[in-house]
Amino acid sequence: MSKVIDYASALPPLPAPDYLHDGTGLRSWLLTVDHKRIAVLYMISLTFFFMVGGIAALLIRLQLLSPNSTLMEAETYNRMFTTHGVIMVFFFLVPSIPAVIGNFIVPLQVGARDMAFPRINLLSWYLYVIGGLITLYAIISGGVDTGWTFYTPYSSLYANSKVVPTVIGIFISGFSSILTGLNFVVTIHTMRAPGLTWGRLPLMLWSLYATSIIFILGTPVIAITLALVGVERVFHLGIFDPKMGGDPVLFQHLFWFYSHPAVYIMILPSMGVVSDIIACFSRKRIFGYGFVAASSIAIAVLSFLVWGHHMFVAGESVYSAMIFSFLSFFVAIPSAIKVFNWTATLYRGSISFETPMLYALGFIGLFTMGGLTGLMLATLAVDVHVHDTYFIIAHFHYIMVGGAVMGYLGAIHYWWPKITGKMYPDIWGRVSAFIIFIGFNLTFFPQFILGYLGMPRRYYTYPEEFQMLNVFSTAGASILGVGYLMPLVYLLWSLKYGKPAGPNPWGATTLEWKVSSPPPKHNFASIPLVTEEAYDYTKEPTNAA
Amino acid sequence: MNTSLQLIPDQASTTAARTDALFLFILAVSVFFTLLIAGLVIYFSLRYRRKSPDERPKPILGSLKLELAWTFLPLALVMIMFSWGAIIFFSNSRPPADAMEIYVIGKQWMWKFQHPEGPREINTLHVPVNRPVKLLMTSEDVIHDLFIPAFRIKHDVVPGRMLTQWFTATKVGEYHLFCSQYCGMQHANMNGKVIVMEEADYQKWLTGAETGSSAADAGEKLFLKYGCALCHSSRAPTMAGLFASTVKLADGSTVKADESYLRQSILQPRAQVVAGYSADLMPSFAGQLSEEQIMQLLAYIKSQKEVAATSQAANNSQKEGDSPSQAVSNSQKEGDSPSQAVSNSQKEGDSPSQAVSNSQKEGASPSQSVVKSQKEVASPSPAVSKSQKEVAATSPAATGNESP
Amino acid sequence: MMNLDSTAPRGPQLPAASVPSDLLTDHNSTSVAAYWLIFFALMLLLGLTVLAAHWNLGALSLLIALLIAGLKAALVVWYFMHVRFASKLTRLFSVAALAWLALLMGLTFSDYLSRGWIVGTGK
Amino acid sequence: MPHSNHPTRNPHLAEQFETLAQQREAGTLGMWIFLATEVMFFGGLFTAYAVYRHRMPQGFQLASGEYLKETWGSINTAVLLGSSLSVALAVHAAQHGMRKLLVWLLAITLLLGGAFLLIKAHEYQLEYHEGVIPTLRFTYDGPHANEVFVFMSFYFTLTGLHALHMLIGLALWLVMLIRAWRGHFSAAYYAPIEIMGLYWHFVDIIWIFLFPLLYLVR
Ligand code: HEA
Ligand code: HEA
Ligand code: HEC
Ligand code: CUA
Ligand SMILES: [Cu+2]
Repeated sequence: MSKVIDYASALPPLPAPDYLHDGTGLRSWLLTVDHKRIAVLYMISLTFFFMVGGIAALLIRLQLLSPNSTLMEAETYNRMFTTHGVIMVFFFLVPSIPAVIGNFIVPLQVGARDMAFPRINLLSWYLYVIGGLITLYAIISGGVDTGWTFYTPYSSLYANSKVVPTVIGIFISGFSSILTGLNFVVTIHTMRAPGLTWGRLPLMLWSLYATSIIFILGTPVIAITLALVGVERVFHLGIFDPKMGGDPVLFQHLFWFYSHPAVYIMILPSMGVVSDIIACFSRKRIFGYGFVAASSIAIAVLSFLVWGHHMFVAGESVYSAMIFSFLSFFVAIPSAIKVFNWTATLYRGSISFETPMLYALGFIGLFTMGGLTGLMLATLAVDVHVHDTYFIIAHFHYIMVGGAVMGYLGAIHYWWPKITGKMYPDIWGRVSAFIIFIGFNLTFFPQFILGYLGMPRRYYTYPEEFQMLNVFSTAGASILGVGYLMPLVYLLWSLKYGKPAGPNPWGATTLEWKVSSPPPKHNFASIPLVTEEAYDYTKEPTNAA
Repeated sequence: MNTSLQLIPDQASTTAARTDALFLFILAVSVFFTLLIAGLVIYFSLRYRRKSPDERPKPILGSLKLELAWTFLPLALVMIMFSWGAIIFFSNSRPPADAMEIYVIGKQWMWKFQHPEGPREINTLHVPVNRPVKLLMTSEDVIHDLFIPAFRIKHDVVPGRMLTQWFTATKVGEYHLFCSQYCGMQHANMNGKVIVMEEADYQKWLTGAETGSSAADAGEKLFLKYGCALCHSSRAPTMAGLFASTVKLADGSTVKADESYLRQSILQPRAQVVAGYSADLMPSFAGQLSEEQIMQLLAYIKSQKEVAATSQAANNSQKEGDSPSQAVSNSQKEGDSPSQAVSNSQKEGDSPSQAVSNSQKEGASPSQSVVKSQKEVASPSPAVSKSQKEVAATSPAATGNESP
Repeated sequence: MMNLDSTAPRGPQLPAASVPSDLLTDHNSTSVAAYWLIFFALMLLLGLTVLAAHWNLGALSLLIALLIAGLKAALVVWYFMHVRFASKLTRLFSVAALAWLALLMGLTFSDYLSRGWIVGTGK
Repeated sequence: MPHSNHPTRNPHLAEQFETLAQQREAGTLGMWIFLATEVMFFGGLFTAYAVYRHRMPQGFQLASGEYLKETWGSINTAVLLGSSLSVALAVHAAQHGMRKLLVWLLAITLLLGGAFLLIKAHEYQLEYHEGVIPTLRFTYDGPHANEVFVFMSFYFTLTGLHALHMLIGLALWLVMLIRAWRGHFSAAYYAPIEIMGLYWHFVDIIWIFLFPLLYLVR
């Protein structure tokens, strides 16, 4: 056991430079193994991919402005929503919070100097970027038109587009997910600071742990499944080819075995963020901490039991459909538990409304709506009607954009002072949160009605009676676009002009706020000793700055 | 269909109202919880907003009672949703025995309907009101999905399988019909309408509807176009009386000339060579003919024989299920060059069958009785009788798709 | 949950030895002879599985083949991979994957095995 | 870097860890988690295989009986089990700091692994001549031709993926061999050997299942 030098008790200023200034130049970034720098690399690349996906979304909405729009041909439109779905899911939302925020704060919150495997961490960023570039290449050099779901035999035999490079890209980025999950699990298990028992873990870590379980056990299945599609296209294995006696529905089983749990990959981290933010801005311990923590694990496990609810009318057997419907309702319960506990946390709190809190509150409302419409989809007879209509589109955008993206933005705003050491202008944050909320609802609420009226998804042209609602939706999307651009502007602005944040601008209790902002290279000069329960807000705020 | 803003689509089938009732129930529960949560969040936010920067509220650890309440109350509610939904779904999964049967083929990018009485339609489906209608659906290429919003029904149409859905229309009118499973370029245009008619009008329509040229006629054209006739009038065996006969092969064995044999003869001529003929004269047509064209050629070849053999034909094709079709090289070729440009747009005259057979156990499937009943209705007028024969001869192949 | 965790709480000044010893795979005492023994058992099972395959058992043969393979795998995992000395956590992960695979297969087969139960619908 | 230059700090201890035990535990746990992902990776294929075996029993039986070389398969299983033994012994040798023995055992492992791949290649070659390699050379058109085709597809996908894992394993063993040769390992530090061993045994286990599932379909 080496002797620990306690820099924290040494005289200020700290001798160690913060991680942003410890080495400059491209090399020091591209070859870094510091989890914080890797997080920043992720943040930049994810923002880029979000832009690409968002521009595709805007083009989709523009096309749908009128029923017989000539903006895009059928082929172009099909490539557009595939690009949108693939980029948003695999290259933005799945990695979003884990890779950016998780990479940044997991070691800080467990009280460690880095991840358990820093080099693997860097490798996972490279895998992500390589996968993303290959997919971008596919999109630019001809595009993919299978939808993000790659259903066979269309994708394996009929599609006349760049399916193979796309699946290779997703395959590679899948390993990035796996390695990130692996790193989190090992780090959380073996590197917690002394005294930081499971019962004291911030809820963010619980949900990242749950997310990692899905990364580890689900991602390999999508990898092999998409690999099979690629191999089938190139070598023709016959596995998904009905002419060879193959069963195209098998693909759907394998696809959703990952892709349903994947939707919880997208939402669980946001739930963790919301838990941390709500506790911080109401200065209260999360109500029912144990239940909120356990429900994360419950969601992760149950999420693997329900994938067949995407296939109720796909030709799976009636009995199987009933089993999957039944199980689907159980996964709603832990989500409900979380929502109720967050609400109860506000009770008798001391609530303030800085930007992160606005996102967290917005999350609660929109996630609830998205989740409750999920119940309608899990109900067999209703799903028969709304399957593959805009009702589905509305359901998942409510959860993924209204929920997960809100959570991501909330997290960015919450940890921005820690990551950069600078404060952004809070008023602009509030305004943009408000605009996003309005734009979002205007975009996606009409789609519930459209869907129930029967407008199928993936249509570049549609019957005229659906136009009015589509116009609302497109109008909303423009507002939403503006809302998303604003943070980009004022956050970048704050890098240069923002006020120094100090170690703990929000008066939060988790460990990352106990080091300076931005944190020094190896986080803690000496490994901290944790003696407090989680979210102990009874003490005086600690931000001296 | 009205163009003003509607919130709920027409209710034009027996299940529509039932589905909507369930939907409204869940909607009510959802609205309640949304308002409850939103209301509480807003109320607490106002009531407990921070009044001074050094407020330190007392921590509340939790409450087991509350936790149990908001675990089990929602659980009870969702169990109601599940049971209600499952009941409707289950009863909708079982078509009434007396349902009228219509064959549906989805292909990129059109719907083809084949009425039992003969008429074929494309992208438009005429049905009588108040009579249960069962759709027997298969696809020629990729997965499609037949969706009729006004009836609240929808089901995927999967190649290689014969799947069903049914409805009883309750309101005369015209309704949308959509393909709602993404199926390639013109997915958005793979739609049409359902026309629900009074029974009498429907009967009138049936007799008046044009039945189009038959598959056999189309097959004859192909037989000429692809040069089959060149050889098969001199250097190669004749087609007359070939179907259902027993063929002697070069290796001394014999084989029954059923559909899969014919199919293989076209796609892999070297697999089974007719005794007395050159083994490598006939080229393989694998990859050159679409499934549909092969079907038409088969229909043509089958038609080259005495009408008396029709009933035997039906039996024969029934047996087809016993020997799984062996189109290896065919689909292999197709796989090498994935292309969706199989746009052979025969607008009419093709038969609904698509021999994608797996092992159908004889007699185990209801399709046989379907065939029989179709034959029984036969020949009210000479105009339709031709196509009826064809339905009788080909539909078993179409119904024999479902793998166990 | 808490007892799954092997290291925390770990005091900063605690010596390494305070880590529960069953974590450390080098505290095992598998002898060279034992490894050989396992190897021979594995070879025996290999012979057995080939033998069983030639013995016409119909549907049972798959079950027997899988049972023998499972036994072989268990021997490798338990002795060669030292799971018998491993922490509870490691054991948990070594079975978790199997449990998940069972989920994948089980629920997939809930579809395939019940297809066609409703006669005449193809579903 | 507050620690790396500290005189008492073990050179094998990475900066982020406090103790060697912690580091080692993290490594082992990491490898087990990785193996769990591998189980699911192959698991997707095994599931597909199971579905098709259920749908096409005759074709699978026929293809397995006719075209897979049971004898070579058995020999290969034995070879691979042998390499597992040599790895187990190598880990044992490493634990006890027996450098020479370790080098020898790793060499044997490499040999056995190489032999496995050679035999596999030989089988592939035979199958090529028999014309049962889907798409590349498939001439079989007897009964159940489609099903034989699909079975052979599974056979090549599964064994191919397994062979790929073997190749990766052998490359890593080579690195270990060189490191062992240079005396990088000692009774106090041999975690890489141990962790590689886990990987190798896992690849062996996959084969233990592949063998009856592919070669012995009855
Ligand atoms: C982050 C993403 C995310 C999340 C978290 C969810 C969550 C849920 N989803 Fe969703 N879903 C998607 C993303 C997501 N979904 C996507 C992308 C698709 C379409 C894929 C495609 O086809 O392209 C989809 C499709 C989809 C379908 C298939 C529809 C179809 O194609 O026909 C179904 C069916 O059951 C479903 C159900 C559910 C359920 C029951 C939940 C539950 O987990 C929701 C639980 C939450 C709540 C219930 C709200 C909170 C609770 C309360 C406020 C208390 C009151 C509660 C009760 C009364 C129970 N989803
Ligand atoms: C993770 C998730 C995610 C996110 C964040 C979004 C975000 C959005 N989505 Fe998307 N969506 C999906 C996941 C997501 N979507 C998926 C999985 C599908 C299914 C695909 C399929 O069927 O296969 C889908 C499908 C889908 C459809 C249905 C297409 C169809 O079926 O035909 C529509 C239609 O309105 C839509 C709209 C939108 C809109 C308006 C947004 C908005 O929220 C986007 C807002 C963002 C911006 C507007 C970008 C802001 C940036 C700029 C404006 C930058 C401009 C900058 C420069 C020029 C430098 N989405
Ligand atoms: C170049 C000559 C040639 C052409 C062109 C040709 N065939 Fe043939 N066909 C033969 C010969 C020779 C045989 C008999 C040997 C054999 O079975 O391969 C045969 C056999 C057949 C048989 C099996 C007949 C039996 O008695 O069992 C069928 C069916 C058939 N052909 C259909 C077709 C069709 C349909 C086409 C066009 C799409 C076609 N052939 C084009 C030469 C030809
Ligand atoms: Cu056919 Cu969509
Ligand atoms: Cu789902």
